[in-house]
Amino acid sequence: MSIFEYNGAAIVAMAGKECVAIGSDLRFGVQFQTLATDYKKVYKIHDKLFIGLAGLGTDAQTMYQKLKFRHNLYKLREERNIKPSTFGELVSSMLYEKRFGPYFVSPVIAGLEDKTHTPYLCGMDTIGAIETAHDFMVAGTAPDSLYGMCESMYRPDMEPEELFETVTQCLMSGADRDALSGWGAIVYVITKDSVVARTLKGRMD
Amino acid sequence: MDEQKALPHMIQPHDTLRLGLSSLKDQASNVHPVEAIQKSYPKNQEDLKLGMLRNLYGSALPARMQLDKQILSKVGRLPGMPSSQLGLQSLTGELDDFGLESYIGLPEDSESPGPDMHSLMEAKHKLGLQPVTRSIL
Amino acid sequence: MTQGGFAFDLCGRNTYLERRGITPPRFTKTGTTIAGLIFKDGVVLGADTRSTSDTTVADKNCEKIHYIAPNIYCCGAGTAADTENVTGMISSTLELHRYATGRGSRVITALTLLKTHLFKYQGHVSAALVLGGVDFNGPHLFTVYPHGSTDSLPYCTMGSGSLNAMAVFEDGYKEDLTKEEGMDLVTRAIRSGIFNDLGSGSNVDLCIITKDGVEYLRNHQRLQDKTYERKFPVKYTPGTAPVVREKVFKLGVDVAVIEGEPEEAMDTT
Amino acid sequence: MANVAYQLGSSAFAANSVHSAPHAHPSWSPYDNNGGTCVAVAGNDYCIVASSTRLSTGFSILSRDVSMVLKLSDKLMILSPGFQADANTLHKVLQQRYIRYQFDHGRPLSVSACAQLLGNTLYYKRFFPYYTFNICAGLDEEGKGAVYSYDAIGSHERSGYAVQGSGKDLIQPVLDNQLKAASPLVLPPENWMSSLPLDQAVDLVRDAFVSAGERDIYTGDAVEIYIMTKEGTKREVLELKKD
Repeated sequence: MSIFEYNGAAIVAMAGKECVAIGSDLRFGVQFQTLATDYKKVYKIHDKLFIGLAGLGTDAQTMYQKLKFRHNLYKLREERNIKPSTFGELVSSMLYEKRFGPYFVSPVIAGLEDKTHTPYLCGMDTIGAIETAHDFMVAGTAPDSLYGMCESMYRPDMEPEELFETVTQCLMSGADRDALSGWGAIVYVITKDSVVARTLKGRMD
Repeated sequence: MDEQKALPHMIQPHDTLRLGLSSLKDQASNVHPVEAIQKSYPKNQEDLKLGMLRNLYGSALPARMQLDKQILSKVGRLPGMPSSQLGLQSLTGELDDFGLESYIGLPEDSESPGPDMHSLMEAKHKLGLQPVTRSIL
Repeated sequence: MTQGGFAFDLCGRNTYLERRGITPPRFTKTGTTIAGLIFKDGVVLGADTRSTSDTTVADKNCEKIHYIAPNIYCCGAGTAADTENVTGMISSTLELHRYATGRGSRVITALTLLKTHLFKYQGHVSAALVLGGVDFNGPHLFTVYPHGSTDSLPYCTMGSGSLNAMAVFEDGYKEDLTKEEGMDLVTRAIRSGIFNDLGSGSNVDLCIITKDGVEYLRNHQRLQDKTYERKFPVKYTPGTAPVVREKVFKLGVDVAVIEGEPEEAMDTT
Repeated sequence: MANVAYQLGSSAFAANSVHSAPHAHPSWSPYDNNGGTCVAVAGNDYCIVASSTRLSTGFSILSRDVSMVLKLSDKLMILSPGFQADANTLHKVLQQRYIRYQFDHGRPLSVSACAQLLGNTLYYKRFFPYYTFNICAGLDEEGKGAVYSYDAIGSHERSGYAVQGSGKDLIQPVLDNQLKAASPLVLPPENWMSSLPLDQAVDLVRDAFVSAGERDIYTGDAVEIYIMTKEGTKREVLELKKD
């Protein structure tokens, strides 16, 4: 059994027209037992930058705490919020530092560049190999299901509402076919002037 | 410097209160071959270089360089405070090196605070207390 | 003495997990077809743009030709994170070196730095590279293997599609190719890797280096697009998603900075 | 011995040897997975069957035009992705049983009977299975679509649609989401027949294969699609990406 299947996760991030959406399932479980159904795996770094952490729960939480620490350090030094692309590099070097004893986490980063509002999407493997994407990025215990859905449902330059519906469908249908993720979902839609967080009711099985 | 593959022997009683429970096995075995490489590489390279110099220019030059190295490594602030050690780095040529060590895993970026000054001073003067990094995570 | 470098604190836990039969996840590999050749007045490097995690395509358009110096580029195959970091580190070292010496970088310097670094890590850092560049000694082309061994060749290929590409090279390579012939040969070699090797795919990236400069043709050939567009595209009408709770965070405008003397700015009347 | 031969044949010095960890030599296995994906969708008056035509092993392509479909009659087909050596033998056996059934009973084999036959044939080799993941699809007596999907040793179930092969995970959720037939996971089980009109269902299948071709390295080259209706069976080929 792969270490990724210890806790289970499903994360999808998609880019639209000057907006970006990122969502995750809500299951917290250990192997095949579900313990909580309100455990979101998407964390906010700042208003225009979110990170989804799939993989081993303990490593994901440790990573988030370290990332928050480093972002605070960054804000103290630079007196501004970090740019999404720089944040990608920061996470990548943090993961590569543990190249031979890695964190079992595969992050998905979604953000809007502040001036130009262009969406920034990237994903990584457990040792920080960055893959930037202009369309969508997935992570979790059923990547193939999520890839299949996103590949079929994605269209370029979607408006925020349509982007939200598409990400929701991809996440829910993708997670339905995976025993280790699901139990509802939460989707954040980030535009230049607002962030909308919606909790969704999924199949609770 | 530290022992290579020497048998773990008790230098001084193990300070369980500060270092936690640990058996000798932990200290002896390197967790990953690359850790051994990373630890022993600088020393091996230096020995290699000094050996070459010894063959080329006789043993006086390497001896003097080692003397300079010891003197220059004494220069610097109290342990625990960052000191640039410009002299030492220019002698060993590390000043204009840019290796993995220059941007990955830098102590000033790490989340956990460094070891406390007291134990560092004791370690420097070999009074036995091992420095321990207090980890908040 | 900065004591940075790799951290191994999680190794104990990871080996403990592995002993209990929990397999660690695999790293993203670039299946890859990369190739390079020397022509009359320079070097042509080529690469495909597919990166795979096991048998699923992770990135359909990734960049495998990395910048090393204004006159040196390097194609990477193997573990994606390793090639990325190794080439990044070497290019920074060379840049510092250029500032110190005030001269252009030599390809042989990049090769020696790569070779020393990879040999130091005894193959644990798994990066297989094709290094190409032009310096005052003329064009150079090297391959670097993960354990630190290198070759100097007029033409070479690496990665899982290297056999397919090498077949095309063996058939078409001759001394003193013109730039167009060189570009065409490398493109055909990469294409044969893309079509016949499952680990390589998508587009062809080319990079032509001569003493006058570099032409980095990203997606020189976009080979195929999707062969079918849906006649009944899926349009989810707003409101199909079963929303339970919704929270909207209005983002305040950034703090307005008023220039000028404090007195003028503050209206205290 | 196919596996070992291919192992030696594949590029020894390539950066990543696929089958084995660097120092563990591959243990011999009688099986190999030649990749490829098959889909079947049943409608009220039609049945669509599609299968990709790429045959591969490890990281190389053996052929771009190999059919994984056994066309027993205009109203009955069997798809067998997986290990093609086993698939070929299985198809020979089924073809021969189909013909004998016709002589014995004076009428062609029906879909449900064929489904049972395939189940028995697979279970016959319970302890040295055919390494194929079959789909049996066709039109039943009332002309409605019928799709049965199998595991390697014959356990089968009738459903509104089925996906098997290397692109299974990629296509499965798309069909769940799109085919109005509720996903088989919904309780209580609703009418699992797809209510999509024929042209939309074919459009969906085509798009599903194009998307799978983007992400799965074993799906590509082309997909052959059979559309079975009362009027007869139409065959068409949709080209896919060749990389």
